[in-house]
Amino acid sequence: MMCLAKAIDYEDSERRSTLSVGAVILCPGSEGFDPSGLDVFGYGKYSNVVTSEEFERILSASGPYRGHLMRPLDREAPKKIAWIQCVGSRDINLSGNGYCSSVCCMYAIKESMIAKEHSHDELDCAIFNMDIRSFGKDYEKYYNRAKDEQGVRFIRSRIHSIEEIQGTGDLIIGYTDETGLIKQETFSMVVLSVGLRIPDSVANLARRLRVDMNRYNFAVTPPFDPAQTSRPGIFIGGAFQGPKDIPSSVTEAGAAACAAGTLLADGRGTATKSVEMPTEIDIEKAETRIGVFVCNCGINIGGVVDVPAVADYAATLPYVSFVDQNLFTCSQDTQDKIRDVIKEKNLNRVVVASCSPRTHEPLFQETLQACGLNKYLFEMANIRDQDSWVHGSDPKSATEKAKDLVRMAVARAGLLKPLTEKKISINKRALVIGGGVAGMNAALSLADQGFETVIVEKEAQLGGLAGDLTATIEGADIQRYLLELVDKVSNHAKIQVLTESLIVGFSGFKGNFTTEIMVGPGMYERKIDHGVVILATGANEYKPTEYLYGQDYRVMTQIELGKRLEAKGAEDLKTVVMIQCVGSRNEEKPNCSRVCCQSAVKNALHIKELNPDAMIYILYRDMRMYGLLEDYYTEARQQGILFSNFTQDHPPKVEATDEGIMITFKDHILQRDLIIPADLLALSAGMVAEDTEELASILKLPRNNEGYFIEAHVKLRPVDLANDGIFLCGTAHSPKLISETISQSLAAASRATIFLSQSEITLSAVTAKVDPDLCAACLVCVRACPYGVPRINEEGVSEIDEALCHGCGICAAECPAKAIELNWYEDDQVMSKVEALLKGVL
Amino acid sequence: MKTKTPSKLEKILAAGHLAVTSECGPPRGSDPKAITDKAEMIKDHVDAINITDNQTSVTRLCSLAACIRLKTIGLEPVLQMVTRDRNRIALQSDILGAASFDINNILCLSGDHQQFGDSAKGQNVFDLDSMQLIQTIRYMRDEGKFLGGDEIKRPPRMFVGAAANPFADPFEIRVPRLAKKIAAGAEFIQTQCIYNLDKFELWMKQARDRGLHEKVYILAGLTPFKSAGMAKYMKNRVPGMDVPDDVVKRMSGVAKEKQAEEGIKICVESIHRLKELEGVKGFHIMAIEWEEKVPEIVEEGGLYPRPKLESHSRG
Amino acid sequence: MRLNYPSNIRIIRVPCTGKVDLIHILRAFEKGADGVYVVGCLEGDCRFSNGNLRARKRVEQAQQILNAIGIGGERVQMYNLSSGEGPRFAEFALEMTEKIKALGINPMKLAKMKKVA
Amino acid sequence: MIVAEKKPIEEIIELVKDSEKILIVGCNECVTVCEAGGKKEVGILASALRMYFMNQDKDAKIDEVTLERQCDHEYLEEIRGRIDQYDTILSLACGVGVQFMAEKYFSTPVFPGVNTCFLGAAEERGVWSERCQACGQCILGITAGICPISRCAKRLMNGPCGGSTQGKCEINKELDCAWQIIIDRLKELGRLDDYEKIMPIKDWSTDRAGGPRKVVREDVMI
Repeated sequence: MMCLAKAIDYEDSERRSTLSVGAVILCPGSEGFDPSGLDVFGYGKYSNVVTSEEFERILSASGPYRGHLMRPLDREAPKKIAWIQCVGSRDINLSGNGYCSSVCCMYAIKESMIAKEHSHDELDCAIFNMDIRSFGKDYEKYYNRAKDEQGVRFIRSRIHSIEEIQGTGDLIIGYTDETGLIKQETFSMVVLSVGLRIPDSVANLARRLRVDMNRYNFAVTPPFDPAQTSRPGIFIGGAFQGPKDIPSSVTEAGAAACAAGTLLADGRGTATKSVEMPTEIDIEKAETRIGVFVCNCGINIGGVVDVPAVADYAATLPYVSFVDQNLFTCSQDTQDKIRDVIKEKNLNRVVVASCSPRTHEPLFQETLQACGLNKYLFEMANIRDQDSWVHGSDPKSATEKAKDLVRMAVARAGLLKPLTEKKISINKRALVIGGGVAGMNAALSLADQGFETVIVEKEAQLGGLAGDLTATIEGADIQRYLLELVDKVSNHAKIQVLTESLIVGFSGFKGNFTTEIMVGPGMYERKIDHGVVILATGANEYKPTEYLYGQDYRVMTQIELGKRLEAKGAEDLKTVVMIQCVGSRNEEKPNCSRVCCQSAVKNALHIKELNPDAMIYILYRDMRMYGLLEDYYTEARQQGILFSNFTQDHPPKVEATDEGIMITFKDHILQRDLIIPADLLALSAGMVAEDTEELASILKLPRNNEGYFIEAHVKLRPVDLANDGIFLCGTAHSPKLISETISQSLAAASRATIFLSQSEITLSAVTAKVDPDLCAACLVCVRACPYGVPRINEEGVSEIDEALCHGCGICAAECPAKAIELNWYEDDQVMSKVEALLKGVL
Repeated sequence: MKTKTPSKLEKILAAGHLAVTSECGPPRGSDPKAITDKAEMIKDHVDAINITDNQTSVTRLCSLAACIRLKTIGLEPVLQMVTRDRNRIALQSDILGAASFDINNILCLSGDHQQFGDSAKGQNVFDLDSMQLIQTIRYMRDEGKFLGGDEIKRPPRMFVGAAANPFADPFEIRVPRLAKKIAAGAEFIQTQCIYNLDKFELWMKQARDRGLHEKVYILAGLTPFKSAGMAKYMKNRVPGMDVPDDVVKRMSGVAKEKQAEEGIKICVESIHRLKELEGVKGFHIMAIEWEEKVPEIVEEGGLYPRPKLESHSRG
Repeated sequence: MRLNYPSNIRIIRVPCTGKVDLIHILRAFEKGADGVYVVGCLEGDCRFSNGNLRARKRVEQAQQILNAIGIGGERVQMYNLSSGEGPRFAEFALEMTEKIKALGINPMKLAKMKKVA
Repeated sequence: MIVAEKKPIEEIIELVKDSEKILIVGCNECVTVCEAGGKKEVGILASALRMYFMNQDKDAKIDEVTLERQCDHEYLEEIRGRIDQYDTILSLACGVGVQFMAEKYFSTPVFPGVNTCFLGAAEERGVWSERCQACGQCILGITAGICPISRCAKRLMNGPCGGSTQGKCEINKELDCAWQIIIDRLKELGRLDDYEKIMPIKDWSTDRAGGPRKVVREDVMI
């Protein structure tokens, strides 16, 4: 079939172009591991063994079975499904991929939950794993829900075979459990949780660009400059840097954009062309003249709906002065045509009967603006998604429905009024709350791009938690880095640092905030006007109450151990035991603290380096050495560091004696308790968010139960807050490593830059407005507004600030005096559609 | 002690005897026998008989008429009067009516809310409250005047009583409230049914600390349980009632047919304990629809025979 | 997602179901609609915090009034789904259509027909 | 504020079922604030009644208007010009507005669309409770700012009665005992001794007992 829109040039051929650019950002991504080559899993041999990517399609409403849960062999609904984790990950022998793919545990849990939801009968789901790595923000709660509420089974095991049962298509999984017993279980279907890998084409691209890669072909980046490749000017975002999930990819893409933006700051705005809009035509006194454009959308609409009949019908409707039909109304030549017609026929309202306003409204509105018509004098009738696509088998009804939809649209169009979008100027100063690694990096990125930045830090010095850290797991010196960073920040002409400062008041809206700050130690008050806020309030190491901490000098946290190794070395340490998940993953603090597994491995390797004879035990629940950290875990085992698993119900027991700290734990292979006398017990204490209760209430920002700020969208908007103009980074968002913190602060700065680089912003005109003559000052809107926007003003009537209004219309519907209308959805505009639809029925 | 009224009850109390009163609820009909029969059962064992005034807001034969009926057979009534149903005109008028039959005792109450009774949709009056009714009667008696200020020819000569509930909330104002009623003019007190003797003793102690027991005669209110069910009902459903768990347990602990007997036993034990309590000047035994048991309780309680006084004269 | 659903449904777009006024629902019946349903986000997942819960209450109020005046409260319903649930949208369309078919046309239309006849 | 509640639609239908030309009149004061009789409720009721009549196969003209207040002549005058077009007025104002309307338009039947409940406050949106009975002689100064007349079921001037249980009234476990609050507040103010002062017998002549009341302010009259 040929493309009816003629959007494809079938004669086109390869061409070479040369572009001159100041920076390159690499986001080539990864691909799913292909398990065909691994015999043990039976993929390709048994049709009921599928990859996780294929299973995702099976669950999809637009997938091969339209969202009905079936297995491929016989299209029967499965009763039992097994997921096999780490296929093509954490596996040096079969696939050679020593790294953890970071995302498979979560997607397997998600798939099992959705499968249960889609299944009509009881569905048994089992996830065969080595560790469950639910290390992201609030991920542990999701894992707990799957385990405790949905009954998903998690089996710690190693798989040695998958065999099909002849005739039934069921599959027998043979595995070794954590005690070393060989077991088997039968399932209707097996899903292979395949890992991520770098495609050969990407590796070749990187080689051509002379960007260094590690042995798995992931691009190499320095710990303190996570968006920077080995080649200056080339930056990186996403999984090419290492396996990662969506929020991390989005964040790092933001960091890359920020790094590139900093490099190119001088050129900002020099290559953009601004569109000149003609002055708006005053239509107040003009008679209503509506133009209707009916779209065929190729055959999408025209193949079902009798478009000429709809167009003829539209011509008979009141105030309609012009009707046309187009093959593709959204094409550029049609836009030109519409523009000409608007001028020629003096149209002052436009209706397009085509597809969804969600995708196409802005395009048509631009066309209106280009010939001086206010963009709100536009209405769409969706005769494709709501009509031709869903009533394809009944063209006659579809045509009648299209006529109705056009009649309704024309009725509303006739009542539309031009609306003025408020433009507000942007204060180009940024306020960064928190002067740790996150806050300083964000501030530096903004200042380097020319934006004045104020850092508010409550302590007397900059640095935050990083002041207590020694080195990264890669061996990079954190103190040196911090010193340089503080120096850069303190001496930057565009950065102002306020230490010992406390935020006491906050008002305004995106682009125009005012923050009141008490600046210590003199406690004088300052008011700072600024356009954006970056929240970087950070987190601290949990102070344990468990395992004799604070009672015995030989018990310390990992951060304290790091400092001790720096100061005293490890010569005196014969036996060291580490206990993981202290103050994490429990009833009180259900989340995983993400960084503690790597802290333990980092310190353990450091001890081994200082004293190769030291015996080190790490007692863990799941070793969460995600992504490329897995290599360090492998190395630790190779160096003889011993890892033993415990469950939440049976934590190790600890007793202080003169011979050492006696630690009792169960060895799963031996199936009995071991007692180890240790010279030192290191507790992998989790992270706790900085106390921001008061700050959150002043800024009116939501936090989760653990006190971390809640972003606008967990996956897609990880550094934005729901409130426009406020951004989030570092451990104020959730626990994370220093390199991850730096990435996120760059990302937050990048998002803030979008705001700050504009001289003004245009607000939507779809906001609520109060008729003061009708208002009874009853407070209903004040109480009903989800954002607390309406207030009773000095005149004693409600007032809604259009800069703050989100345009939901709740106040308009609730107002007992009918004094509030929502622009563009005024009551008579909404009701005109009902009336047009039902005209003459009664 | 000097008496102020011709009331027999006052005289007995003034003479230092432990007084015994009981009460009868008038019938929900006009048969006078219903009153006289009940009164006959107990007349030799009590000093005076309270006639309730549409108690729990259930409409009954009026208290005043029933008191007159008792008067006609030579008994000593205590007229109960609630402020719920009458305004100040009706209250004063009924007081005079009672006085005309030489009814010499009156107990002032506000009355249960009408929603508990058979006329939940009716209005209530509460022109005065119980405290103000006490003041009104004392004013009529002692000053010989109506509330409006006019003189009363032959003022009423009534011994004025009030109720006290040592168990209602808030406990901290129970004694101040007693003091307030005394200050308003109450001369005797009949208490709410006592089951929680410890709490009652505490209340009495606080009253004694303020010397209130010397300013008013306090009659301890007692109601025998007929059954464990009644004990539970009183505990859970009657506002302002304090029935301790161990009392309910004790009632429930005996066989059904023996429960009535146990209820009497508890009542008698209470009399013996409270007789010894300083400040208790008598007992008010409210055997609800169980008047026939009053003689037994009085006898077992060691309160029989009742003292005889020389025939009371009109002063 | 090109699923099929009955063609007797006309959608009126609002920014949030919280914008749907009780009067809007009643007017639709007054003008002769046989049924009205409001489709909002999943409960607890309203883009504007609680608009869909308010809409549900208004639908319930409309049901009460329609019952009282003899039009039938069943003719108005509230449904919730997330934006990715095309098939559920189609299911609701079918369910509502069947419900209304079982209830018959708006009784006011019958009254009018009688009058004309 | 005067708190009112919408009458059930069935009751309103019973009142106006024989009417043919109805004007529904809302009030933009108290009844709007308590969401019982503002412009929005007028619209809802009008639509419901139009449908009722249509369904009954009756032609009825039902119009809507909302006045700033129905307790002032000047506002009521605004509908004088059109009053003859209607055989029924349905007022969603409080009892005051309904009567004022009836007095003004003497020959047109006026029906109430709301039940006027009490003088009260909004505890939160959707919850109103009584605070005043307009007795004409305010005693709040001596009752710690809590009114026993409006808030005690027996309007006891010297409460609480024996039915007060755990701070709640004997008639309803949800209802606070006004006297408990008075005592709590006296305690808070360090004035618990005042409790033992006997409140004198109240002069009810300024209450409704004294007949329909009137406030005349010579100082503002000409």
